[in-house]
Amino acid sequence: MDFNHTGEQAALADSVRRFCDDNIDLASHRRDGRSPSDTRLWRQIADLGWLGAGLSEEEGGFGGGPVESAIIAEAFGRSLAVEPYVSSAVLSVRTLLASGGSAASLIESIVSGERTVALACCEPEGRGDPSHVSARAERKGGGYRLSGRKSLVLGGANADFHLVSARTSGDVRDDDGVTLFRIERAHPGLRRQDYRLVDRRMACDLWLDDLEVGADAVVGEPDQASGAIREGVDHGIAAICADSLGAMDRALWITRDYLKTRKQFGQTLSSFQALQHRMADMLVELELSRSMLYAALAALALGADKRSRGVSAAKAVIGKAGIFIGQQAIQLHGGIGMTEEYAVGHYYKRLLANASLFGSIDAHIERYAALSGGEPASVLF
Amino acid sequence: MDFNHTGEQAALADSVRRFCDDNIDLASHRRDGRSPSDTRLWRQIADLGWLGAGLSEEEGGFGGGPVESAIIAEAFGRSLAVEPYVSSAVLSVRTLLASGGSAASLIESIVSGERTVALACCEPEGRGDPSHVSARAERKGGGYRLSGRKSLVLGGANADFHLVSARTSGDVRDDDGVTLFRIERAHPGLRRQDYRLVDRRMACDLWLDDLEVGADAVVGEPDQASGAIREGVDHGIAAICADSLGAMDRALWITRDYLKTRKQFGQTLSSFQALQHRMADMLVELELSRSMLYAALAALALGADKRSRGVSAAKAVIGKAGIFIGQQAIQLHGGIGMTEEYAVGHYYKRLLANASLFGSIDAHIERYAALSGGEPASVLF
Amino acid sequence: MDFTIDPAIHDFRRMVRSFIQENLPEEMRRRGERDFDSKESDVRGWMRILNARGWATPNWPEACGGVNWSPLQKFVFQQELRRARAPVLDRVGTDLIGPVLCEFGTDAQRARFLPRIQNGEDWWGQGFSEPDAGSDLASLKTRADLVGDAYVVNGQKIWTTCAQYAQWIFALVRTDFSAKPQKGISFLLIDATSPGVTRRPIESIDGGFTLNEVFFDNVEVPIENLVGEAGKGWDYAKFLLTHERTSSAEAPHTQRDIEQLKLLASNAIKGGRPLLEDPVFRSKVAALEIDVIALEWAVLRILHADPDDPSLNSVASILKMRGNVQRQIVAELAAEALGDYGIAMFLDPDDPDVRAEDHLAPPLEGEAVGVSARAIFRRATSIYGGAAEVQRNIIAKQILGL
Amino acid sequence: MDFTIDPAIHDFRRMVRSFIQENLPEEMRRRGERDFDSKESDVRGWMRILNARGWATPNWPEACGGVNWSPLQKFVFQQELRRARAPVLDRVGTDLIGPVLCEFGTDAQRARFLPRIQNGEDWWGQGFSEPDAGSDLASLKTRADLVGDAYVVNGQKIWTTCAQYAQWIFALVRTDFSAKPQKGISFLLIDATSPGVTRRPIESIDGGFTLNEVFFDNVEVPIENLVGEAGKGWDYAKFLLTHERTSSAEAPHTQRDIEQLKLLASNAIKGGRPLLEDPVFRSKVAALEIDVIALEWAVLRILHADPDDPSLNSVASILKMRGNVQRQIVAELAAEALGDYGIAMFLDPDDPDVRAEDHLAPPLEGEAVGVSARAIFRRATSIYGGAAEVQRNIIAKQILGL
Repeated sequence: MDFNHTGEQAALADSVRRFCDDNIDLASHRRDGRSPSDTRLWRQIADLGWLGAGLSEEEGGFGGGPVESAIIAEAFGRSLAVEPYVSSAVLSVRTLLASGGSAASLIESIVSGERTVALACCEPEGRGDPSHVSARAERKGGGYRLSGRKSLVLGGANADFHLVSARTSGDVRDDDGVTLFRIERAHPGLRRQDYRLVDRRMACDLWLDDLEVGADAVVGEPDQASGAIREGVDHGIAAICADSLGAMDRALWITRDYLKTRKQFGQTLSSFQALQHRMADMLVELELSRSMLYAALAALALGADKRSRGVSAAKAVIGKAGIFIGQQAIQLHGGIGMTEEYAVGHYYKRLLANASLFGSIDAHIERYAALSGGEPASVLF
Repeated sequence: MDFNHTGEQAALADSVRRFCDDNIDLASHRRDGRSPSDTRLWRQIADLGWLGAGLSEEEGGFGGGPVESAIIAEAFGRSLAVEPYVSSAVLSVRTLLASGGSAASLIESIVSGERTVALACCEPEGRGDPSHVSARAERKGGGYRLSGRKSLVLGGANADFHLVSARTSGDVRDDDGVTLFRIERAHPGLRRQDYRLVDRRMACDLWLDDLEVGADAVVGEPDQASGAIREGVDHGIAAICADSLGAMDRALWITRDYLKTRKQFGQTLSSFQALQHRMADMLVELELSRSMLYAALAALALGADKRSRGVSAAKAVIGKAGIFIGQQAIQLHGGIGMTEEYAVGHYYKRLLANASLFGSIDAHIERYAALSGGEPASVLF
Repeated sequence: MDFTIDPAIHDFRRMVRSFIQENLPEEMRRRGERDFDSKESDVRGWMRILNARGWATPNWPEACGGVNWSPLQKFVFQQELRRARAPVLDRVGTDLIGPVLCEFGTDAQRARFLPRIQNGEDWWGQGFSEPDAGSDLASLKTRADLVGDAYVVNGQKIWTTCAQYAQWIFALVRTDFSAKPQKGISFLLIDATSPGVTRRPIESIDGGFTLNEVFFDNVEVPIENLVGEAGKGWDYAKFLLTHERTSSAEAPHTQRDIEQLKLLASNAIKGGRPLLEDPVFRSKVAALEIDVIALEWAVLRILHADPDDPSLNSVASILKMRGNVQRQIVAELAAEALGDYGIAMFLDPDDPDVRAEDHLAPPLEGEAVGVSARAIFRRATSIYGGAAEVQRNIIAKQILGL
Repeated sequence: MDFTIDPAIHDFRRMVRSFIQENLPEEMRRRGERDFDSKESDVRGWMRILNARGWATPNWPEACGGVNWSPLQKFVFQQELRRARAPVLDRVGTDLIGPVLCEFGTDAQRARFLPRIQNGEDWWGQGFSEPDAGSDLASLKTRADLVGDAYVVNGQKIWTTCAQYAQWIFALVRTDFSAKPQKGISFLLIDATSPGVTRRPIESIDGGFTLNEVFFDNVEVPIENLVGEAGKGWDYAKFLLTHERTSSAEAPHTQRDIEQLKLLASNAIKGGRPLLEDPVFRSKVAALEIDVIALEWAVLRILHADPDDPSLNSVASILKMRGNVQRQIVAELAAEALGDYGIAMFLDPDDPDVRAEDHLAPPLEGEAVGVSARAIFRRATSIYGGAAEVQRNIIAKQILGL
């Protein structure tokens, strides 16, 4: 166990952060709200090797793992980048890796940045839980006919293709019977409605209007995709937590700096003890969140249930902390914090969106409780 | 609707408060922990007419109602009185009144202070909810044989007799089938274990060891006691809320005074903004609690469901506020607040006990939700 | 003390309710469901309708056009307006400047301005805050120099709600730089269309444009538009801020929001059941409902108290603080109830300031449409009108004597 | 960064666990279940047993009798002690004065005192706080005047935990009244049985007597009992306070309390089902569990950091603040789990200071016995060792630079 960056990790953290400082600002983020995946930026990100930085060499990457993904996601969160790193390079890639078989062949084009992909695993009634699958895929000829609807496909508005979960057998919440399909953006019968999240990242809903695909569209084993999706989403959630950590860290220090300069009632705001204590509470939340992220990264290496427990714990703690820090950052700024021109409100919205993605705080507390049972309240056992 | 005391109410509030100031202090409360119903004091309280002050003349009292009961309970809470006013003169008397029939004849001796009575309506698995009745009363000859256990009988350690709920038919949580029995303190087969609550008020558990009573022990109608008990307990809860209000008000102002005198780091504590703001938050809780008490008193006059809704709302709001104020009162005092010799910790314990009596905060939120359904979030409709 | 609720109040409620049902245009009601700020033309139109019935400003003194209702009736009237999702009236006119003019205005000012407020003809903007004077109004810098029989105003105001629609702005301005900070301030009524007035809407993080900057560049204001005496503006401002002591609690508004929340949570499905039946979510909703009842009765206490009791001023801080928190929570729970769509952005299609290319909406309709934007904008409630921290200062000082 | 949990830690845990199982006397374990402070004789006896195995003070530097364990091993050792409900060691000796003497004591002091701490022979009391110097230690008044080769100590200390059982007390005393407040303070080791030392247990609101007042009336302390240099007591005290940076989080203790909470909530019945299956209660328990995991990893972060990194000192405040809150919540939830009996008082039958007539117990046994008293006493955790407000000051100043 080692809590310090290796030399490579430090260099990665440094270069991603510098890249974001140089290339991403609030204005570009606003301007690009409509097409978040700026092709030039995305090309650069891929060329720098970051899309494969979170994968080992056997996995098709450059010798890293979840720690490296977290480093990148944190830097992107810190700079409010809207590039689809988490959706394409973590959520989707990790789902593909866990699917085994031919799925690996898709990874190369994603890691190279040639293609982007989005994981369409949620439905409105699932409320962020991908194990709720009511979209259906019926055998038709040698292939399948898909019908149903997927919601909040992160990065889906600009993805070249989608990984869509649909039920080939079983009931809505059965573990067995879920199959993953690769569907191209322009596939006939795939209807898309693009929208923005509150923080200007793009998402979409998909309607599968009796869409027909061949058997080669199946990713991994038919009927057996649940475990792979769960694993991919757990990795994705850990990356989202890292993204939140970057955002809350930055929101906190922006606020600190503001308090030190802004005057009211003839004093700088930083001299008011009530505000100092609020900031201290924010810092406690931040540090506990960072610790929790590390626990989640440790849990990713454990068996499925322990992994999901650790990830849900992190999603809940960091979700709650992020909303608290974001709200207090606005409050401590006063009116300026509510304006679109100023950064701090955008951090709040990023944190709000992250807290809700793939299940609310309460939903993850509930999942944690369901998985923990008589287990000790520790990741170490 | 009138939020000001009438002349009589003001006089009552004033005289109860003066009486408590003159007769009750922390030392007496400690000394009397073992026998809270000091006979001399209780005699005086009865002679002053306060045991009937909360009843109309038709009800056997002196022209008052729940407002007058609340005035007395608030003053008792403010002075940490351990006298069994709420248990005997509100909980029990209101249950008797609601029971109708011959029950009224018992009220005279209670109002005169000649006898004290305790309502034994709770059981361990009911967790404060009197609608859980598993103790059984079986017909035997012309009378009944009772078996089972009752828990946390407030004022039960010193009561001359008990009103005990037992099931004459039906299942544990059925509304029908509950009968109320009057059982004398020394009745054969009635076993008692006395104990103190955290705040030194006395309570007891009762075991009904195949205890036999005649048919004349039945209070009100056989099988039909649920409604009366519920009504009595709702009145009792409102009085407990008033008791809490007195306690939290006093705890807050003691703390305010302490902050104004105590120095640390060369300044009086009252000059620290973080402590000022904490006290402001306490005051907000206090004022909302007082408002909520009035809402509950208004609700007592409404139909059963609306009454219980309003009372549960008050129990939840005031329970939570009381614990917050009590805890912060200790915290703002520092070490001295944790000592038995100092008053503020006793207020916390009083508030803690009150918050739990007849159901936890969450239990009352749950009852409120169950009763509210599609109703508006207002007592006024 | 007597907390009996007079049953006649139910008749009053029914009367108000049926008036609204019969007179509120369906279009307005539908827009009212969506949680965006009410459309300007709807507010003006609805005020006209209410005014025709004599109900535009029931809280004003009767001599100024108020209604002789009991405090409870006035509260129930507000509840019914909110329940019906009627357009939210121009509060700056009805709750802020109106009462000030009733109390301190000249007969001429009252005759000129009050009827036009009641009839929705004049909207007002409030010019208190400045870039360097947010909660700290005593340090404001906008100046008004008396030149002949007119003040010449120079400076900048900020956070002026709906200034873009206003015909008039009332502003605190510094008329005497030699006096103590709070003594040299005067209260002016400024024609928003005067030369030299520039209004710039500020985009807020919910994508809306209700907030504004207002710049004054040598704006001439005739001396008859001074309220009361020069140098006493601070007193009038305090009167104004405390006069809204119960309305800032917004209890009826939160009660209406809870109804909507329960509707959304009944329609949302979680694990095959309505979300409202999920014990944890239901418990959060009920805890909020309960808290709002406490606030409702806190408001009733104040409404029934002697309005001249000075101790009530600081009580306004209590109501505002708690009311703000409740409004934030109810909006956040509504967003949570929407699940995935609680973090999807939907901008107000009726807001003329929203850029057309920004309208890119998730698949939502009806009640759910404005929910996420509202949840975000509500963060402002604990900032505007005196931030929560300032309210705590007031409570600590004025009530607790700390 | 590498968060892989070395599987060898599981073997270590098993080894520790079986040692405890085989060596913890059943009587001690049973008393440990009850949540009262560990009985003095149990603590001494258990320290002797651990000391025989060489495990009495694993956190000390090896040269002083520590154990060459990894940070993770030390943490797991604490977890296992708590899980097994072993007596809670005399923290004042092992975590506070021990490390100070290792670092700043003379060889003679180390040789004289450390082995007796390890073997449970000497208990220590901490004499820092005074009636007028709670969180504000710089204003302490107890004085020590050097007369010949002894200090003569006069003054009063308060909140001294378990002073009634202590053989020794270490105290901050003022030796120089001319220096700046923090400069004139020295750190003395005082024989608690010396003439002139009076100890008075203070009853706390849980009915326990762990806190004490200690009075010094012309107490002679030989000069060889001065730690380090005169006038540097403040530095040693700071070292001491920050040295407990991870232990004050008490994560292993809270983890054990959660296990007990879940046991109690499984046995409690609500509506015919175990309370632990009630969604609202379960959610509160799970939220706490999760929060403790975050704290556990915050502790691991610090344990793995360079111990000389000065930035870690202020991090101790973070761990303490959150740890205190968790300890309070877990105790309150346990009381809530008991239902009616969560507000019934049960006093420690083994506490010799409790008056016999006060033992009047509700019908409880086993795990449930000490729960209500513990919930009440835990309010002190956010006061002692530097109140939460002082911790926030430290964080604001030292980490945030405010």
